[in-house]
This record gives sequence, structure tokens and C-alpha cells, in this order.
Amino acid sequence: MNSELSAIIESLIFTADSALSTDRICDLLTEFERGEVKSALSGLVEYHQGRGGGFELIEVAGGWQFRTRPAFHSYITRHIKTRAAKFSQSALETLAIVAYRQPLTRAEVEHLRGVDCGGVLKTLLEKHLVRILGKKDIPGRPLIYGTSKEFLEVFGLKDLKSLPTLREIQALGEQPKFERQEELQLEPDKVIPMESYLPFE
Amino acid sequence: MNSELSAIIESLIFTADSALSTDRICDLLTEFERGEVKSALSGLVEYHQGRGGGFELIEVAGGWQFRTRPAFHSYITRHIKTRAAKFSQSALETLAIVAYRQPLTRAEVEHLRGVDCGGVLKTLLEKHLVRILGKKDIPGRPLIYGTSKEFLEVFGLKDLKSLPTLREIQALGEQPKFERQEELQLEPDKVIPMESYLPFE
Amino acid sequence: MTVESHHHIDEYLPLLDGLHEQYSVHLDKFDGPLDLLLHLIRKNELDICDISIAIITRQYLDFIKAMKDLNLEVAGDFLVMAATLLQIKSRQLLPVVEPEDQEVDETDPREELIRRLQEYQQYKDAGMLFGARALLGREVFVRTAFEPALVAAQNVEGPLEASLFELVDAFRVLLLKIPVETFHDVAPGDSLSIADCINDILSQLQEHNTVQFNDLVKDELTRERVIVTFLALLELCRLKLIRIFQGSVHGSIWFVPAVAADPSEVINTDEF
Repeated sequence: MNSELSAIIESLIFTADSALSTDRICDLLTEFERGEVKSALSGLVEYHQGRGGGFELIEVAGGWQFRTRPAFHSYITRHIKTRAAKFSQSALETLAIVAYRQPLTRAEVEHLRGVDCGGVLKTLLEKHLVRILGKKDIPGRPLIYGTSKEFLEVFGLKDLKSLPTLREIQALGEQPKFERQEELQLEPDKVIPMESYLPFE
Repeated sequence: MNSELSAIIESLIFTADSALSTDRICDLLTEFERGEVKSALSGLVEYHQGRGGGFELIEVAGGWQFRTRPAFHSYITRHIKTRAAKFSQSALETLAIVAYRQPLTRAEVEHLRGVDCGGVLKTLLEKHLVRILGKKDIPGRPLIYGTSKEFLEVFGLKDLKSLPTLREIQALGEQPKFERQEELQLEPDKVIPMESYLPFE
Repeated sequence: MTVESHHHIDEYLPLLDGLHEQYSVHLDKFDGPLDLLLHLIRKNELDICDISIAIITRQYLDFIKAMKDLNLEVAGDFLVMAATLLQIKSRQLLPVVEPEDQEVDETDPREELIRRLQEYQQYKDAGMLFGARALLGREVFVRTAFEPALVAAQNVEGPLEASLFELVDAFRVLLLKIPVETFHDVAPGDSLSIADCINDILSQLQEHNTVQFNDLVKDELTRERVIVTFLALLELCRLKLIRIFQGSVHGSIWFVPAVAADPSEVINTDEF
């Protein structure tokens, strides 16, 4: 591993104000081969994971970003005002529907939820978690919605494919029928193979 | 060296928006001795200096801060100078007017915004988001503006017809009273074990 | 089982208590009729695939009645579901009159509702999973400090970034500040508008230097489309944005942009 290159990449990611994609890093560092950059990146991820520091290198929203380890949030919030990351149940539900069913229209969201969703959609648009993709080619040309890059960032997802499939979610729901209400605990050892992650069946 | 404490201190310094003084760190971490904190800090400085990464822990302005190593500034500025910028409010407003009211002249844009728009229009022309469609056949023959193909690309639009109309956005806001709801409050002291943080991995 | 016991309004009072103090009513934790139904199914320990419509319907109606008794506004969506439940219930009650008739009513009238409930349950669970993640700004944080050496470095040639919603919203906010009469609606209604058509033509002229009239209408050769397209062309011509040519009498009409837009040239000469 080229350690000079690793250090340069670290400095780039460290100072960027949002996740930096591999493509972008390669564009900036034209003097290095793409292969070199990629192997330096995976070396860095491993290194930061292994050292057990206060932050780690995470792949999120199609890019790389240093993020604090969740275990320390109670210390961090002692001096940082938490950005409004409060979600109502209906906001989360609507977001889930948009995430799994995108691209879709408001009417489709409302059919699935059985309730008017204009207000929730507007809030999600304002929070930049949902975005307008365009208009559907059907009478009335309704707006179509999808999730945004911010959605991936906020929920710490590498890409949409890393969402669990609906089938997996259903399987979770079928286990404890009545106790499931409050906290959905997942077995930590349940490893789902990457290939099965296609959420859009 | 208490490595848990070191990691906590790292996460605090990492997330602080300015240099964090030793006193401040001690105030935040009342469960640790001042001596422990100090030795953890000097341990961290040494560690980051020794590892030769892209950034190090520096004491500046009476506090601690992670800073990139000066040797890498030329790489970092490459990124800063060419990254995507957010639209300024005036650029966004002007672009919105051009998009929704095209074809129109500068005077018409200024009438709507109530301020001089020459500079903003020029910037938008230079960024190729707005283009000149022709000249209006009135005294002075003012230029007529419209949006460009690049505009459609930036906003991911198939064509101008796919622009959402105001009516559509306003319709979202007209929510029935019952849909306005409270945010789901999280108990502040609810500590979730590490494993449940990443439910999908 | 207590399901057959009477469901007096008192049973719901604790649940609804305090709600009516809020100026806007949200049915406690129920995010719509499907959510309420799921709650009732769970409460009665019913199998979602084999719900007793009789029990569920009664409890659902009791609930709505309790809301009304408390002078709470019941959302239309909840009433629609009440009607659906009653319809299913009545279909179940109807005797199968002629058994030898084709098996028209073979399907379970609950089927559609069960399918919706199951699907809704999935998204509800997915939403819970989303909410249980380590969220940026809640459990996970990124760096916020900017290095002084870099603050000075300004973005000069980079692209701009904004979302469509921001664009519309900027326009919406702007319009709020402006007296109404200044505005004509560019795209009224859903029918063919000249404004849309002008935009269409402008888009096409960005990609091609010349466009034929026939190409504009070939996808939708209706009287309305031809007239509107023609009017749009006249308007564009009046604005001197295009030049129209016709090869011969009754020949094809084609047009080109009136100005080959090279902004740098024009900007310096007049406006700025």
C-alpha cells in the first residue's frame, strides 16, 4: 500500500463537507492509478476500524466519510446540539414506502398508507430526504417521488441496494407476534448475504 | 493509556466546531480524572503524529483540533475549488423565475425580484444554466432569457414540462387538519446497545 | 376471550384522554385506518390472514363513535375504511343463493383488505427499522470544523447543486411577496397550452439547429395539437426567437433559432 497516497486520500475525505465518491477522488488525484486509489481506500477503512478510535471511515451515499462511532453519541451530545433527527412514525413509514417503491406518486403512497400523505411528503421534501424525480406520463401528470442522497446520508446507507428486502422485513415481523411493538431488536448475528439485498422486487 | 477514554476524546474533538480546550474536555467528561484526560490527550497527539496519516491532532488557540497536514493542502484545495456549490438564494430565485416564466427579459426578472439581477443573470449564463433565446422587438431590443439544456441536467429533468408547477407544490401543503402531527419523542436517556445500531448489516 | 364483551366508550377514554386538548387531532398513535386495524388485530390476538371481520368492524366503529362522542374530528380516511369494513361484513352475511351458479363469489371478500394490511405492515416495520438505525445527527456525527487554510479557498469553477423542490419553493416564496395581479398563469389546466408548447419547441431547438413543423406534431396529429403548435410558433416568431422558412408553396415548414446564443459575445455588448 502506498502510504503517501493513503494520507492524501485521508486528508481529502477529512476536509470534504460531504461523502467523497471514489470517482471524485480519482478525478482529483490524476497522478495516481484508479486501482491504487481503491486499494488505499480499503486499506484505510480497515485501518480505522481496527484502531478503535473515536471515528471511522464509512462508505455512505456512494462516497466515503469519517463518522463518529455510534457508541459515543451520549458523550458527543453533551457538547453538540443534535440536528433535528426526529421522525414521526408516519414520516418513517412514508419514507420506507418511497424508498422501496420509488419512483412513485403521492396517490400510490396514499393507497399504501390508507391516509392522506401530502403534509408528510412536504415535510420530507423540506428535509431533503425525498426529492421530486419528475412527472409521470399518465393523465394529470402527477409528480413522482424518490429518495435523495441526504436520505442515504442520514440513515447511513451505502446505497439503496443495502436496504433489507421487504421479504426479510416480513420475516422479522412474523417471529414474535405481540411483543414486537416497541423496540425491534435484530439478532446481531443474522448476516444477510449482499446479493439478497435487492429491495425492489 | 485508557483507550476507551482516548476514543471518547477523539470523538469530542472531531465533532467540535472549534478547538476544544483541555478544561472544556474535563468539564464534559466528569466521570474521568483530569490527569487521565491529560495523559490521554498527549497519547493521542503522539499517536497521530506517529502514524503519518492525512491529519494530526494539534494544540491551537488554547485547544485541541484535528488538522490536515500542511503538506497536503495543494490536494485539498483541488477539491475545495471544484466541488459542487450550493445555489445562493438570489441565484435560486432568479433561476426559478427564468424557469417558470421563460421566455423573459432581464427587466421582467427584476420586476419580479424587485432588485437588480444583472450580476446573477451573468453568473447563471456563465454556468450555462440560463441562455439567451433572442432579442425582444421593443425599444432597446432587450435580450430574452430561457433555461438551457444544462439546467435540465442539473435538476434531472426530462424536459421543461416535467418541472413541477406551483399548484402541485401548494397542493401538498393543503393538508387536512388531522394530518398535522407531533414528532415522535425519543427518550433522551434511552441507550441502545451497539448491536442494534446497525440493523441491516 | 374478552372479545365478545361489551366495548363501552369508557374503554377508550384513557386512550383519547388529553387528545382533545390538542388543537389538531391525530388519533393518538394511529397513523391512519390501516394502522388502527392492525392495532385491533393485535389486541384481539387475531391472525392477520384470518381476521374476524365482525369483531374488528365493531371495535373499529366503536372507536370512531368514541372519537365523535368526544367531539373529535374523524378523518375522512377513517370513515372510508369503516364503509369498506361494513361492506365486507355484509357480503359475508349474504347467503350464497344459487350454489350451482358459477363460482362468482368464490373469492374471500376479506382478501383485498388482508393484502393491504400485510403490505402496510411491511412498510410500518421497515419504517421502524429505519428509525432504529444510527442516524446522522442523532447517534452519528461528522466533522463540522473548517480549516482556516481552506476557508479562503473559494469554489470558482465548480458546478452548482440544488434540488427541484428548492427551485419551486424559491419561486413560491417569491410569489408570496408579489401582488397577485402581476401574474398570469403560464400553464393553466391540464389541457394543451401554448406555453407548454413554446417550452417544448425551445427544448427541441436546443438539441437541433433546425426543426420541422411536421416533427412537432407527428406524435399527436390532432387538430388541437396542430393549432396550438402553430400559435406557439407565431408567438415565438413575434418574439423574434425563431425564423420560419418554407421551401416551396405547401412545402414543409421548418425553423431555426433566430440567435445562435453565444452569451459571452452578447453580454458584453449590451446588458451588463
